[in-house]
Amino acid sequence: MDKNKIKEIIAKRVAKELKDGDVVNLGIGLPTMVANYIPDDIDVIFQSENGFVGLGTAPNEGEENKDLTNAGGQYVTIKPGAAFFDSATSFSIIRGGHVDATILGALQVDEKGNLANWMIPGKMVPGMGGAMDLVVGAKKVIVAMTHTAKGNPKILKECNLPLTAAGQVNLIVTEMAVIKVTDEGLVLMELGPEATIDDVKAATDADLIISDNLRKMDVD
Amino acid sequence: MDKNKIKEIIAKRVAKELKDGDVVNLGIGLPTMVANYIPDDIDVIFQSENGFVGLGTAPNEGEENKDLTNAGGQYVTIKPGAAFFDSATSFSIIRGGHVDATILGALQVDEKGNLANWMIPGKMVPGMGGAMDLVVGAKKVIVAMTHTAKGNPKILKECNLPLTAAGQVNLIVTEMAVIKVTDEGLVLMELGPEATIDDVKAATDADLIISDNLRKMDVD
Amino acid sequence: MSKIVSMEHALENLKDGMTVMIGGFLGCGNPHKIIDAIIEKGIKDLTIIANDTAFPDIGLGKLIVNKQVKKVITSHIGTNPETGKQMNAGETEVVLVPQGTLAEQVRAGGAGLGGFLTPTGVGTIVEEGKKKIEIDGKEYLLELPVRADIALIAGSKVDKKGNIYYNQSTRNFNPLMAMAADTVIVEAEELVKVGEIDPNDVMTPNIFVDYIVRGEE
Amino acid sequence: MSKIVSMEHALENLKDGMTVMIGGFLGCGNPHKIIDAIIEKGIKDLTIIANDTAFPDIGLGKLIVNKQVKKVITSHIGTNPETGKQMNAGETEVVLVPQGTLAEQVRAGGAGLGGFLTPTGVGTIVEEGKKKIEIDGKEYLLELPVRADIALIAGSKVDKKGNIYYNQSTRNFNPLMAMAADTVIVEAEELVKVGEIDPNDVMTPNIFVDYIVRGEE
Repeated sequence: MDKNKIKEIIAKRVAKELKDGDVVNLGIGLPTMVANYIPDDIDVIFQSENGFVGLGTAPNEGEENKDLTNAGGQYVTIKPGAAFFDSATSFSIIRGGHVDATILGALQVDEKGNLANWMIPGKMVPGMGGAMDLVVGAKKVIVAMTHTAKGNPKILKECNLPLTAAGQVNLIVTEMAVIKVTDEGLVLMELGPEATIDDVKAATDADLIISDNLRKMDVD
Repeated sequence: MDKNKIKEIIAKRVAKELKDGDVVNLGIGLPTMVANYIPDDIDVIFQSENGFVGLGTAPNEGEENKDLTNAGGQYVTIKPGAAFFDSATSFSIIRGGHVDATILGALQVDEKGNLANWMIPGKMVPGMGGAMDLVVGAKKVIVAMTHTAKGNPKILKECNLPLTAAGQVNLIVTEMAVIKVTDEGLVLMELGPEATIDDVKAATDADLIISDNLRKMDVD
Repeated sequence: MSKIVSMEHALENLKDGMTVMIGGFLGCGNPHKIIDAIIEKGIKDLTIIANDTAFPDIGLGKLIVNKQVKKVITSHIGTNPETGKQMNAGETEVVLVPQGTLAEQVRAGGAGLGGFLTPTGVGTIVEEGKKKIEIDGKEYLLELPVRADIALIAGSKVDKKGNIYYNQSTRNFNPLMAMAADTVIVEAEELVKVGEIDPNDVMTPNIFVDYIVRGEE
Repeated sequence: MSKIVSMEHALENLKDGMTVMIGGFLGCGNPHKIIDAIIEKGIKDLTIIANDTAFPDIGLGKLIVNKQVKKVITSHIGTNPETGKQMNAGETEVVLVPQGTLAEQVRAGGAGLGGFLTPTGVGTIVEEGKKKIEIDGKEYLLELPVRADIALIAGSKVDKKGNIYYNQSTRNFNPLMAMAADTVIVEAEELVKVGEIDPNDVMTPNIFVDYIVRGEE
C-alpha cells in the first residue's frame, strides 16, 4: 500500500470512533487528517492545546491570520462558536478530563497501554509538548500510526523508549489492525483491508488476543 | 471623642500609608472610609476580592448596577482602567503578593503580629471570607480599628480568639496610636490627637516599646 | 441536540442529597431563577458549595431559609443569620473555608489536579487535619480539589452552543464551577446567537455546559 | 508616572544572567520587537522560560541561534534544530517540562502557591527527583512554582495604564507570565486609550505591568 493510502485508512477508521459533541485533540501529522473524515451530520469540537476550542480547517491561501495558529504552529481557522483561553485553562481542560479523545502518533505502544512518543535518547529529543498531559487527561487515548517502522514492530511486549505515560492507551489504529488495550492484554478487534491475522501477528511484537467478534475494518 | 471623629482620625491616618500606584484592598466597615482620604495627586488602585481592580465610589442613588457590587455586597462603581476577573484570579492576585496593602479591622492583635478577626466561638461565626488569604498575601497588613472594645484592650500580649493568620500584621492604627509590629515587639510610633503615652499604655494589654522618634499623629 | 431546555427538564438532573455548586457572590451572579425553581420543586438534603450563603431573601440564601440544605461548604455566612442559626441548632453542617482556598479547590477540581499548597490558614484552625508541607523553608497546607454533581451557573450572555459571558462582578466563582461538576446548568440572562459573543471574550467555553435555561424576565 | 517607555529604557531592567519568561507559542504571541532589541543589545547568559524555542528565524528562537541563552526551561524544542544542537554540544542546558505542568508552574508562581499535584508525568522520567503523593489511591507528582526576574509579554491591544487584551491564539502563556515575574514588560502591538478595552475583556489587569513598549510597525 502506498503511504497516502495507509494514512487515509487510519484516519478514516479513527474518525469512526468520534461521536456528536465530542471534544477531541488531534496530534500533529497523521492524526490531523482525521478531521477530514468526520461525517457532516455530527459535530466534533476540536481543541487546540495552544488555546482554543472550535478549530476549523486550514485557511485559503492569502487568508492566513498571524494571530491564529494551531499547536503545530500552522495557520488555521476557527468555526462559529469557538472560544479562546490561556495555556493554564487549556491544560485544565485537558488534565481535568474535559477532552473526550486525544489522537496521537507513537514510536512504541505496549501490552500494558504504555506509550512512548516523545524522545529517542541520543537521537531525537523534541520534548513532550502537551502529549504527557493529553495522554493522562483525555477520557480516551487513541494511537493512530503505521503498524511498523521500517519493517520493525512498534507494538511491543514492553516499550524500551522513555514513556510518555504509563497505562493510558485505550485503542490502537493502524493500517493493519484495530487493537483494544484491556486488562487482559491487547485484543485484535479488526483487520485492515489487506491484512490477515497472521500478517498482523508477524508485524506485532506484543501478544495478541483475537476477539471473538473479529471483523474487517470499516473504512468506506 | 465621638464615634465618627474616631473613625475619621483612623481613616485619615491610614490613608497616609498609601503611595501612588499602590494596589490596596479595603475591608468592610471602617477600612472602606480610607478611600475618602486619598489625596487627589496620588492614584491608588483598589482591589475588590469578588473580582476586580479599579473600584470607585458608591453610585448615585438610582444609578445602582445589579452586576457591580463589592465584597460586602454593596453597589459600587468602577474607575476608568478597571479590570474584572474570576475568584481564582482574584486570589492569585492576593496570595501572590500583588496587593501592596490590605487594611482590615480586628477583634484582637498581639505582640507577635497575630491577628484574630473572623470568629468568637459560640457567639459569632461569620466565616473568614477572604481575610485569611489577604492577611497572608498582602505585602503590608494594616489593622485599622478602635483601640479598645467597650473599654477592653484589643492589643494583647497574645490573642485568645482563633487566629486569622499568625505573625502577618505590620502596622496597627487606632484613634490613640500608630503601632509598628517588629521582631522586638510592638513599637509605639505615634500618639493620637488626644492621647498620652500613659493613656495608650493603660488601654493596651501588650508591652509597648516607645519609639525614639515618637510623634503626634498627622491627621490633617 | 439543543442544550436549551425547560427549567423542568434541566432540574430532572438535580436529585435530593446531591452536591451542588452555585456561582455568585452575595447574590451577585447567583442563578436566581434556578434557585426559585429548586424551592418550588422542594429538592432537599443538598450539599451546597458556594462562596457565601447570600441573604435570607436573596439568591441561594433562600434555600437555607427553606431548609433544603443539609451541608454548606463556604467562606462566609455572616450575611445570612439563618445559616448561623441552623448551624448552632445542629440542623445544617457548615464547613468554613478561606475564600481563596475555596476558589482554588474548585479550580483544582476542574483542572485535574490532586491538590495544591497554599500558605493561607497556616497557624490557624484551618490547618487542623491537613498535611503540612515545607517548601524552601516556608510552610504550606495541602488542600484538596473539590467537585460537585451539578454546577448551577448564571451567565449574563449565553449563546446557543453554551458559550458564556459574565458581566462585571457576576463572574466570581461561575467560570470555575462550570469546570468542576459532572453536569452544568447555566441560566442565561440573555440568550444570544452563536457568534454574538466574540471568541476572544468567551469566559466559559461551550464544552463545559450541558443545559441552558432561560433567565430573562 | 507613565508606564510607556522607550525600548532602551525598558531593557535597562534586563541584565546578563537573568531568568526571563517569554510569552508565545511557536512564535505566535512572542514579543518580536523586544526579542530583536535583546539581540541588538547582546544581553547574554539568559535563562529562558517559554513554551518552546520557536523557529531558528522566528521569535525567541533567534536568541538561541545567537547564543544568548545558557539555559531553557520549556516543553518543546523540536521546531528549532539549533536548540537540540546546542544541547547535544553541552552549550545550552535544556530542561524539558510537560506543557500543562509548565503552564501550571508559572501560574503557581504568580498565584502564591507552594506547588501543586499533577498526574502528568507519573511513571515517566519526568518524575525523577520529585516527591510523589497519593490522594484517594491515585499518584501525583508535586510540582513547584516557577518565577522569573523579568517577563516579556506581547499584547495585541494595551491601554496606557497597562491593561492587556490578547487576540486569538496569541494569549497562550502571556497572561500567566505577566503574573509571575518581578518586572513585566509588555510590547503593545496596538497602544490604545484607557477605556478602549472593555473592563470585562481585560485579560491581564494593569497592576501587573511595569513597562509598555511600542510594537507597532
